[in-house]
Amino acid sequence: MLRPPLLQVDDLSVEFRTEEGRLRAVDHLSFQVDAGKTLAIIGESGSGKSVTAMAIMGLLPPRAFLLNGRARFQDGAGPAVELAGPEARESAIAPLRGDRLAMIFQEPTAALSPMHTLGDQIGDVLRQHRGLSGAAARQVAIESLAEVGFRKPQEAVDSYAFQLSGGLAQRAMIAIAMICRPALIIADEPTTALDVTVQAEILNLLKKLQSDHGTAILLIAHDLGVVANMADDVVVMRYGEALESGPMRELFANPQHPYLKALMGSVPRLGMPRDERLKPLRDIASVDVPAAQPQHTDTQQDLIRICDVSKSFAARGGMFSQGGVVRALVDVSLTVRQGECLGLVGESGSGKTTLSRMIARQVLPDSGSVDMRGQNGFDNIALLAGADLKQFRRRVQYVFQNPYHALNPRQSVESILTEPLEIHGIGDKSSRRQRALELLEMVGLDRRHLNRFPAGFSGGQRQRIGIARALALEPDLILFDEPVSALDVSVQAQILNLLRDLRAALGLTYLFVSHNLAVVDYLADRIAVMANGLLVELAPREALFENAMHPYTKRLVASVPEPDPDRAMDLSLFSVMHRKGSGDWPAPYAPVAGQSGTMEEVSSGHFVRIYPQQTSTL
Amino acid sequence: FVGPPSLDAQVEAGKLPPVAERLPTEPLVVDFTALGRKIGKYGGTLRTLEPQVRDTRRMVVFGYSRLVGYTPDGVIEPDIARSVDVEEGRIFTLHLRPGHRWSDGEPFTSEDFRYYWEDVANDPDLGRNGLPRPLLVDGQGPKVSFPDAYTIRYEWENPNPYFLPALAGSMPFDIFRPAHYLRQFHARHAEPEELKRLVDKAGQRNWQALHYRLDQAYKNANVDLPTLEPWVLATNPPADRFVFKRNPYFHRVDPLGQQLPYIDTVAMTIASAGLIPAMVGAGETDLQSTAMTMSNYAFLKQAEQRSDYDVLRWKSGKGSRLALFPNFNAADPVWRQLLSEADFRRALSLAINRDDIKEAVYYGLARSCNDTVLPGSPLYQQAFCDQWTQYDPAQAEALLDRIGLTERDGAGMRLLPDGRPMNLVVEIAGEDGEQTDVLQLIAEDFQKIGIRLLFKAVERDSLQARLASGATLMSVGSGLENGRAKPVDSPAELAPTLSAQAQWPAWGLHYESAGQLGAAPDLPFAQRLIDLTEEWQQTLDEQEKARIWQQMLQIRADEMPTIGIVADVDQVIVASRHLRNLPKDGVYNWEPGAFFGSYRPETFFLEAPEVAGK
Amino acid sequence: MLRFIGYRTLVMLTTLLVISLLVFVIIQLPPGDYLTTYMAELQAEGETNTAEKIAFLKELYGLDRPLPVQYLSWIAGFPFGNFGYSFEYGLPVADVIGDRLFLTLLLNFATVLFVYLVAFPVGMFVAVRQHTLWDRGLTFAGYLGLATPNFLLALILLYLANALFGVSIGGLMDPAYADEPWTSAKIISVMAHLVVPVFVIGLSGTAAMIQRLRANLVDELRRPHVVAARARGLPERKIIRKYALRPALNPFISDIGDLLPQIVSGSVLISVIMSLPTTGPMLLSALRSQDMYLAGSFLMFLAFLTVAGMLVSDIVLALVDPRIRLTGQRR
Amino acid sequence: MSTHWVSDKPFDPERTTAQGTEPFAAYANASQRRLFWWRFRRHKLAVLSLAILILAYLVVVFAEMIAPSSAGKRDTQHIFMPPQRVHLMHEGQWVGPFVYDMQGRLDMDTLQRHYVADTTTPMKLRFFCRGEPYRFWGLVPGDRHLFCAPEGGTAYLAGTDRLGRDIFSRLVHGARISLTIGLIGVSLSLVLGLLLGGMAGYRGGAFDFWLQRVTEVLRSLPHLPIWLALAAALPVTMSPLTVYFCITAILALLEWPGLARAVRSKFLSLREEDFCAAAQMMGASDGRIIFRHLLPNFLSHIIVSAALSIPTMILAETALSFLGLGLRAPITSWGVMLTEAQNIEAVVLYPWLMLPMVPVIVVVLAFSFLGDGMRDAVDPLSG
Ligand SMILES: Nc1ncnc2c1ncn2[C@@H]1O[C@H](COP(=O)(O)OP(=O)(O)OP(=O)(O)O)[C@@H](O)[C@H]1O
Ligand SMILES: Nc1ncnc2c1ncn2[C@@H]1O[C@H](COP(=O)(O)OP(=O)(O)OP(=O)(O)O)[C@@H](O)[C@H]1O
Ligand SMILES: [Mg+2]
Ligand SMILES: [Mg+2]
Repeated sequence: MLRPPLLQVDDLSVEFRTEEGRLRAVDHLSFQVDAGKTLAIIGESGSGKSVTAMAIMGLLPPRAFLLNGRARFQDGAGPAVELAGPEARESAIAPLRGDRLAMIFQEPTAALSPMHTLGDQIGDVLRQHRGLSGAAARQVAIESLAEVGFRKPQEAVDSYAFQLSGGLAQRAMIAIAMICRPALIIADEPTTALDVTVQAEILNLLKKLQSDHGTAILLIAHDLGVVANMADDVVVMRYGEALESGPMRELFANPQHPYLKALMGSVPRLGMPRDERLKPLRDIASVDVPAAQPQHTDTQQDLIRICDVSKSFAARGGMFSQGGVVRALVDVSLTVRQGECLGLVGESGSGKTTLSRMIARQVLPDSGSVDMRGQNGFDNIALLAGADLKQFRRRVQYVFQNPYHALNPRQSVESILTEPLEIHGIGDKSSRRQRALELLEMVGLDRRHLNRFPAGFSGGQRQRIGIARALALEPDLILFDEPVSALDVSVQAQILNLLRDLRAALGLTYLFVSHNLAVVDYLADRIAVMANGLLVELAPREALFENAMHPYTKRLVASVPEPDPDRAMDLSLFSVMHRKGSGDWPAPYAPVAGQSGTMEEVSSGHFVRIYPQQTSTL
Repeated sequence: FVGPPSLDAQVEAGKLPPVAERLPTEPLVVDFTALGRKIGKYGGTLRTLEPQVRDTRRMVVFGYSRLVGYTPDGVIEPDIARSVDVEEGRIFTLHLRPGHRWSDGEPFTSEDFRYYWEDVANDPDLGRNGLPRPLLVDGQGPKVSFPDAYTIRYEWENPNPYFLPALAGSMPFDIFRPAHYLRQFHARHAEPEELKRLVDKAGQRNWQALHYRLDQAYKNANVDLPTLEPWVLATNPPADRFVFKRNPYFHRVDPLGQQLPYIDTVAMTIASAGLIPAMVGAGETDLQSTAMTMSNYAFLKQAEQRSDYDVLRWKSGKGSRLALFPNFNAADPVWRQLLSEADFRRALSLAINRDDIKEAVYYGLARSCNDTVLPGSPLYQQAFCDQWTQYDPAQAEALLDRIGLTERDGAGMRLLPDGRPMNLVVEIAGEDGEQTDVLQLIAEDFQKIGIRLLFKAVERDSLQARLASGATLMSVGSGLENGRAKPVDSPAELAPTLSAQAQWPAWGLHYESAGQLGAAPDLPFAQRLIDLTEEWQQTLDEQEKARIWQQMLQIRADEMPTIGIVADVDQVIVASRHLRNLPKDGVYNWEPGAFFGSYRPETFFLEAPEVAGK
Repeated sequence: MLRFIGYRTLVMLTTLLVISLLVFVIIQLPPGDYLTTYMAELQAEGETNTAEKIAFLKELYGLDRPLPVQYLSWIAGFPFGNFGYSFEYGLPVADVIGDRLFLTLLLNFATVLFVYLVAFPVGMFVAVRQHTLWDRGLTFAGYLGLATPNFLLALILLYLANALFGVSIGGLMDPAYADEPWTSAKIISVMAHLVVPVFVIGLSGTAAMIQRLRANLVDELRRPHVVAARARGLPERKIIRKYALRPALNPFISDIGDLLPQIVSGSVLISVIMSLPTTGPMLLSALRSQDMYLAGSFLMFLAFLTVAGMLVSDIVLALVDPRIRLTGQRR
Repeated sequence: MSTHWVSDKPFDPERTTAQGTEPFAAYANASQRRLFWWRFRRHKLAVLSLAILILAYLVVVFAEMIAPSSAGKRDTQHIFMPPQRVHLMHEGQWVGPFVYDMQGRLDMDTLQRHYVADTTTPMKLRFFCRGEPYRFWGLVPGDRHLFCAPEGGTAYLAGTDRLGRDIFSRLVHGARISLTIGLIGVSLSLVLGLLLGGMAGYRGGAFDFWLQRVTEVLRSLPHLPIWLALAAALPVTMSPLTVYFCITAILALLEWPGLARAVRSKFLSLREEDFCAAAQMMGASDGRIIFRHLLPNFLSHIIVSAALSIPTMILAETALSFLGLGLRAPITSWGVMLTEAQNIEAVVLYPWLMLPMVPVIVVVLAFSFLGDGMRDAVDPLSG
C-alpha cells in the first residue's frame, strides 16, 4: 500500500490516576484505520474503548494520563498530525476537531446542549471551521439535517435536543459530525441507547454517508451484530489490551483467541434451538437445577387477565403551554398463563413498560381491568386493598431495566434482600439473613458480598441482586422490564441463563419485556408485539419468527443484526426514505380512524391485529 | 439696629422689610456682660447630630424662646413678654412687645392668646380634655382678659406658683397660637368647603384632627407653622437632615443692636445613636451633647486634635445619674407588698456597692449618693445623700431577715413570702450600655444578699405603659430633674404628683386627675409628701418653702422611694473650636435650663463661618 | 405564556393577601397600639391622660374602629396607591416613604449588582481553575465573608473609610448634599458612601453565590455536551461561556427571587446601624412605635418584592431555559 | 490492516478489572463507613476543621476548667487592659511560659488607661493549679484550672473589657452557649424541613400544594416584625437563657421552608427513581420509603445545609441582640461579646474587644469545610 493509513495508533497506553490508585485503562494498544474504511473496536464494558477514542481526540479526562504511544493522523488534505504522544500539540490538533476529525457519542441527547437549538450548535461548528455564519450557516445546517433524514429540516433546525427522540438526536449528532466532511468519524457506541429499528436506521445512515463522502469510521461497539454489519476490520479489546485483530470476516469466521470465541458464544441468535444454552464468559454456578427442560405450559390456566386496558398520559407541557395527551396503551387485552414466559416486544415508546407496570399495579388503567387469579377466582388488582394488596405485592415482583437505578445506593445487599421479608413480616432477623444468603447463592453471587453496597458491583452483578430481591418473596409472577438491555453481551448471557434456570427450578411465571427479539426468542414461550400502545401480534415464538404476519413485526425481526457477516441485514431497508410508520402499513393492517381493529387468529395461538372493514372495502 | 447680611438680598428685593421693622419696637437686648459673652459674627451653619427624626423638637428647646425664661442661675426673667406683673402670686399680667412678629411676619398680639384661650383650650371640640394642668388651681381655671393688643391678664382665686415656671418650661407651654395661620383649619373661622378640601387633602378624618396635627409647636414638624424661635424649621419631615433657618423676625438683639441669632442655619443630621460618637469623632458636628456618655470620652478626646474640637464636661443638673424605681403600684400583690416595705428598699440600697460602681463604670468621676438635691443646691444636706447608702450587705441581710424573707431555694436565693423564687426584674428603657453595666454590678451585689436581679430592655414608650399597668416591678432611670432646686422651685416631683413618675404612676395619675383616675397613695409617707407639696403651694414665704423642701427631702432619704446610685456624672459635650460664646463650664439640665437653651444659643457664633463645618 | 403569567399573578395576589393579613396581625401582636406609644409620649410631656382625651385621640387615629374594619380599609386602598396614614408623621404613607424608596432601591440594586458583578467573574474563575491555589484562596475568602459579623464589619469599615479616605461616617451622602439638587459632586458623594454598605450587605450573599456558581459550573463542565462541544473543535472560552455557563445560570436566576428580598431585609438593620436614609430605619421605628399602616405598608413592600421576585425569576428562567419553556422540566 | 493477529495473552474469565495498583482491591472490599472515612481524609481542610471542632467542643465541655476565671469575674484594677503576651524567654534565659506584670494608670485628662509592663521580673504562669472555685456544669464543685495567673499577678491573655473581665475566660465560657444552642435550632429546623418537605415531595397532591403555599408565605413574610412582636411578647421574668432558647426555636421555625423546598424537589425526583418504585412494589409503607430510601440519598444536601446554618445561628445572635432579643448579661456568648464590642471605642482604642470574631470565624469556617468534606465523602459522585 502506498498510501499511509489515515490513523495510525502505536503502542498507546493510558492510565488513570485517582485517589483510589492507578488504573491502566489502555495498555499498549496499536491499530490503524484506513481511509474510507470502518474499523470496529469491540470488547466488553470497561475494556477501554471509550478511553482510546478520547485519547485520539486529545480529550482525555483530567485524571487520565497518556503513558506512552502515539497516534498519527494523516489525510490527504494536509500534513500528518500527531494526535497523541510526545509530539502532539494542542494547537495542531484543535483545528482538526470537528473538521477533519469528528466524534459521535453514545448518549445523543446528553451530547447536545440542552440550551441551544440544533441550528445554533451546527452554526458554531460552521463558524469555527468554515467561517460561515448567519443565513448561510443556517442554510447549510438545514441541508445537513435533511441529509441525515429529518423530514422537516426547516423546523428541526430550531428545535432543541430534548425535543427529539433518541434516534433523531443521534441523527442530529451525525449531521454535526459530518458537516465538515471529516476524514474520520469516531463513533462511540452510537446505537447502544437506541432500539433495534432505530439502530438499523442509524447504521444505514452511517454507511450511506461513508460511501457518499469516503469517510473512515472508527466504530466502538460491543454488539457483535452491529460489527458484523458495519466493519471492515476489527480490534478486540479487553481491559485495555488488544487480544485479537484483523479483517472482520476472517475474525468472525475463524476466531482464535479464547476471549473472542467466548464472546461470540455468548450472543443469542434468532432461532437458536430451545435446548442450546448461551455460553457466557463466566457462567454462574447458580441453583443446581436439572438441565433446562422446556416447559410447555399452554394447557395451564391463566394467571393474569388483562381486559381492554387503556392508559393515557398528559404529556408534560412547557411553562407557557399545555401538553397534549399520549395514549400509551389502547384497549390491550392479553393473558399471562401460569408457568409460561410471555415475551413483550416493541419499539421504544410502544407501551411495554406501561403495561408491565400496570400489572405490577404501579400504574392504574384508565379503563379496563387487570385481574389476577387468587384463592377464589380472579380479582381486579386495581381494587385490592389492605391485606389483599399486600398479598398481591408478595406474589408479583418486578425487575427493572436499569440495574444502576433499581437498587438504593445507600442500602447494603443484606438490607436490600431482607427488606421484602421485613415488609411482609417473614421470619426473624437471623432467618432473614439466612434467606438473603440463599438468594445470593441462587443468583450466583458470593456470600461475602452481603455487606457490600451496590456501588461495589458491576452492572451484571447488580442485576442479579435485583433478581434475587424479586425472588425473595417466592412470587408467582416476575415482570422483567428489559432486564438485559443495559448490559453488555457477556453479562447478558449470564443473566439470560440464570433466568432460564430459575424459571425451570422454581416454576415461575415471567413477563419478559425487551426490544431485542433475539433475547426474547431465547426465553419466551409466547411473544406479544406492541406498537403505539396497541397489541398488534401475539404468537408462540416459533410461529412469530417463522411466520410474522404484521408488517411491524416483520420489520422488527428484520432489524435484528446477526453476528454473522454472511447474514448481513439489508440496511437499505432502513433508509429514511423507506421508513415505515403505521400509516405505511398495508391493508388490512393499516389502522383506520375510529376503529380499534380486531385480533384475528391466523393459526393456533397466533393472533394479529387487522382492520376488517378495510378488508371488506378492498 | 443691624440685621444679618445673609438677609440683605431679600431686604433689597423687597421680600423682607428692613431690620428695624422686623424687630419689636423694644427688642430684648441680651445682657452679654452678665453672661460673659463676646460680640459675635454673623453667618455659618451649625451642624448637630440627633438620633431620631422626632428630635426636631430639640430645636424648640435649644432656641428656648418663651414668654419668660430661666437664666443659667435658675432665675425667671421676661423674654418674649416685655414684662410680667404678678399680684399676690395669683394675678398675672403679661405685656407683649409691640411690633413683635411671628416668623412669617404677621404681628404677634393678644389675639393669639385669645385664639388659644377661646378657640382651642375652651373649644368644645378641640379642648375636650380640659385645661392643661398649670392653668388649674384647685381644679379651677383662670379668668382671662385681653385689655389691649399687647396685654393679657390671667387671674386665679388662689396663688398659682406653677404658672411662671410652666411658661419658662423647657417644653414650651404655649398659651398662645399663631391665630392667623390656624384659623384656616378651624371650623368656626374657615370656609367650610375650603376646610373640607384641606382635611381631605391631608387624609384626616375631620377638622379637629387636622387642627390638632398642625398645631404642635413643640413637635416642630410643620414647616408652615409660624414660630417665635430663633431658628425655623425649613425641611419637611421625614428627612435625614433638617435645616433650620434663622427667624428674620426674632426679637432678641446683642448689645450693639445686631439682631440675633448670629448663626444663620442649624443643620440637624439624623443618625443612629450608636454611630453618633464615631461621627462626632470624625468632626461631623459643631455642637453635640446627645448620644454621648463618659464611656465615649476617651475616644472623643483622642480625636480632639484631628477633628478640631474640644471635649467639654458640663455638670449634670440631675439629682441622680441612675436610680432604681420600685413600682409601688405593681400589679403582683406579693411584690407590691414587698416593695412597699421600707426595710426592703433600704436593704436593697445597703446592698449596693456604690463605690465599686463608681470606679468600674464612671472612672471614679461620680459621687455615691442617694437621689436627692445636689451640693449646688441651697437645700443640700450630706445626710440626704448618705442615709441608707453605705455599702453594708450584712445589715441588708439582717433587714431582709427581719421582714421575714428567710426562706431560700437550693441555690441559696431567697424566696418570696408565697414561696415563688424572688426574681426581681428591672426594666430598662431602651438598650443602654451604661445602665446594663450598672445593673449587672448591682445584680452581683444583690446575689450576695440572696436576691436574683434580672433586667430587660423594653421600649421606652411601652415601659411607660407597663409601669402604668403595674406590670413592671422596678425600673431604672435618672433621678430628680431639678437637682439644683431652690426653695422657690416646685417640690412636686418629690411627691406622687405625676403619672409619669416611675415609682408610683397610679398615685401620680390620681393626683393629676384630681382623684378621678388612678389610686390614692396607701403609704402614709407618700401622702405626707403630697400634703407638703400643697403646703408649699399655698405659702408665699420663702423660709417656709425651704422648710417644706427639707422635710420632703428628709422623708425621701429615709423612706427611699427611689434608690439613687450615683450622682454628678458629667455630661460630655463636643464643640467645634470655631464655635464661640459657648461656656466652657455649664450645667447641662433639662428643667430648668433647657439644655443649652438658658445659655442663649443665639449668641453662639462661628469664628470663621465660611470655613467652619467644611 | 399569558395564561401562565395570569395564573401566577393570581397566586401571587392571594399570597400577598394572606401576608397582608399576617403582617397586620403581627404588627398588632405587641401589647398596645400606636396610641399607647403616643400617650406615653404625651404623659412624659406632662399631659394627663383622661378618658376623654383617650377617646379623642382614638377617634383621631381611627383606632376606635374594630380591627377587621381597620384591616379592610387599609388593604382596600392598595389598588389605588393609598397605603394608609402614618400616625407618627401625620402624613399619608406614600408621602412619608417618598424619596426614601429611591435611595432604598438604589442601595439594594447596587448591592445586587455588586453581588453579581463580583460573584460571576470570581465564580467562573475558580470553577475553571478548580483545585488551584487561586481556587482555594478565593473559596476561603468567600467563607470568611460568610463568617464575619456584619455589624462590626460595618463599623470598622466606616471608621477606616473616614480615617483613610475622609468619607463622612454614616448616611448615603455627605450631609451637606442632603437637600441639594443632584449634581455630579453629589453623585460622587453618594457613590463613595455606597461602598461600605453595599460591601457589608452584599458580602455574605456574594460569598454564597461564588460557592454555588463554582459548584454548578464545575458540574456543568463535566457534562457530555461540553465534552462534545470540545470534540467539535470550539474554542475553550466559547465552550465555557456558551455551553457551560448558560445552563449553570439557572440557580442564579432563581436566586433573583430570593436575593432581592434577602438583601432588602438584610439591609434594614445595617441601614439602621449605618444611618442610611433608606426605609430600614423608618421601618424599625415604625414597628417599634406601632405606627401600623406605615410599618404594614413597608412590610407589604418587602413581601411584594419577594413574591414578585419569585414570579420574575420563574418567568426569566422559562425565557432563558428552553427546557422549562418547552417541557416544564428543570433538568 | 489486513492481517489477522492474535495476542498471546491468555484469557482469564475471572478477571474483572483492568490492570491497577493495589489500593483498588482495598477499596473494593472496604465497608461503606471505611470508604467514607477514606474519602473524608482526603479533604485536608475538612480533617483540620474536624480537629478544630473537636477541640472547640472539648472547650465547651470543660469550659470551667479551661477558663482561668468565671465569665463574670471583674478586676476593677485592670479595666481595658490589652492582651498580655505569654513569653518563654527572659533576658535570653528559658523560663517557661510567663508574663510580665502590668501596671495600669488612668489618665484623668483623657480618661484613658495606660498599662506598662514591668519587664524586670518574669511571673510564671501556673498550670493545673487551684484557682477560682466553680461548679462544673453547675453541679460538681471544683477549683482546678488549666492555667492560672501567677501569684500576685494577672494573666489576661486576651485582655480585659470595660468591667475588667477576662476576655479569654469569657470566650471560653461563651463557647458553651454559642456552640450549643445554635445546634439545637439547626436540628429543629432540619427535622421540620425534612419532615414537611419530605411529605410534600413524596405524597404530592393537596398536602404538597398547601405546603408550597405556606412556604411561599413564610418566605415572603418579613421576619423583622416577628422578632419585635416576640421581643414584646416574651415574659420579662423568663430567664435570658430560656428566652434565647425560644428565639432559636422560632428562628428554626422560620428557617425550615428553605430546606423543605430543597427536600421537596429532591424527593419529587427521587420518588421517580426505580429503587423507590421497587420499594413501593414490595409493599413498603410511605414512612419506610421516606426514611429508608429517600432520606439517606439526600444526606449530602442535609449535611451541607446544616453546616451552613450553624454559622447563621451563631451570627444571628448579633442581629437579634440589636433588636433586644439576643442573650443578655449575665449570660455570656460570643454574640453577646461581639455586641458589646460594637462601638467605635472598641474599633479605635480597644481592638482586642473584637477578638470574639476570631473564634466565630474559625468555627464558621470549620463547619463549612467540615460540611464540604462530609459532602464529598458521602457522595462519591460529587468528588
Ligand atoms: N474519569 C475516569 N476516572 C477514572 N476511571 C475512569 C474514568 N473514565 C473511565 N475510567 C476507567 O477506565 C476504564 C476504561 O473505561 P472506558 O470508558 O474506556 O470503557 P469502555 O470500553 O468504553 O466501556 P463501556 O462499554 O462501558 O463504554 C474503566 O475501567 C473505567 O472504570
Ligand atoms: N408517567 C408518564 N407520563 C407521561 N407520559 C408517559 C409516562 N409514562 C409513559 N409515558 C408515555 O407513554 C408512552 C409509552 O411509554 P412506555 O414507557 O410504556 O414505552 P416502552 O415501550 O416501555 O418504551 P421504552 O422501550 O423506551 O422503554 C410513551 O410515549 C411515553 O412517553
Ligand atoms: Mg464507553
Ligand atoms: Mg420501557
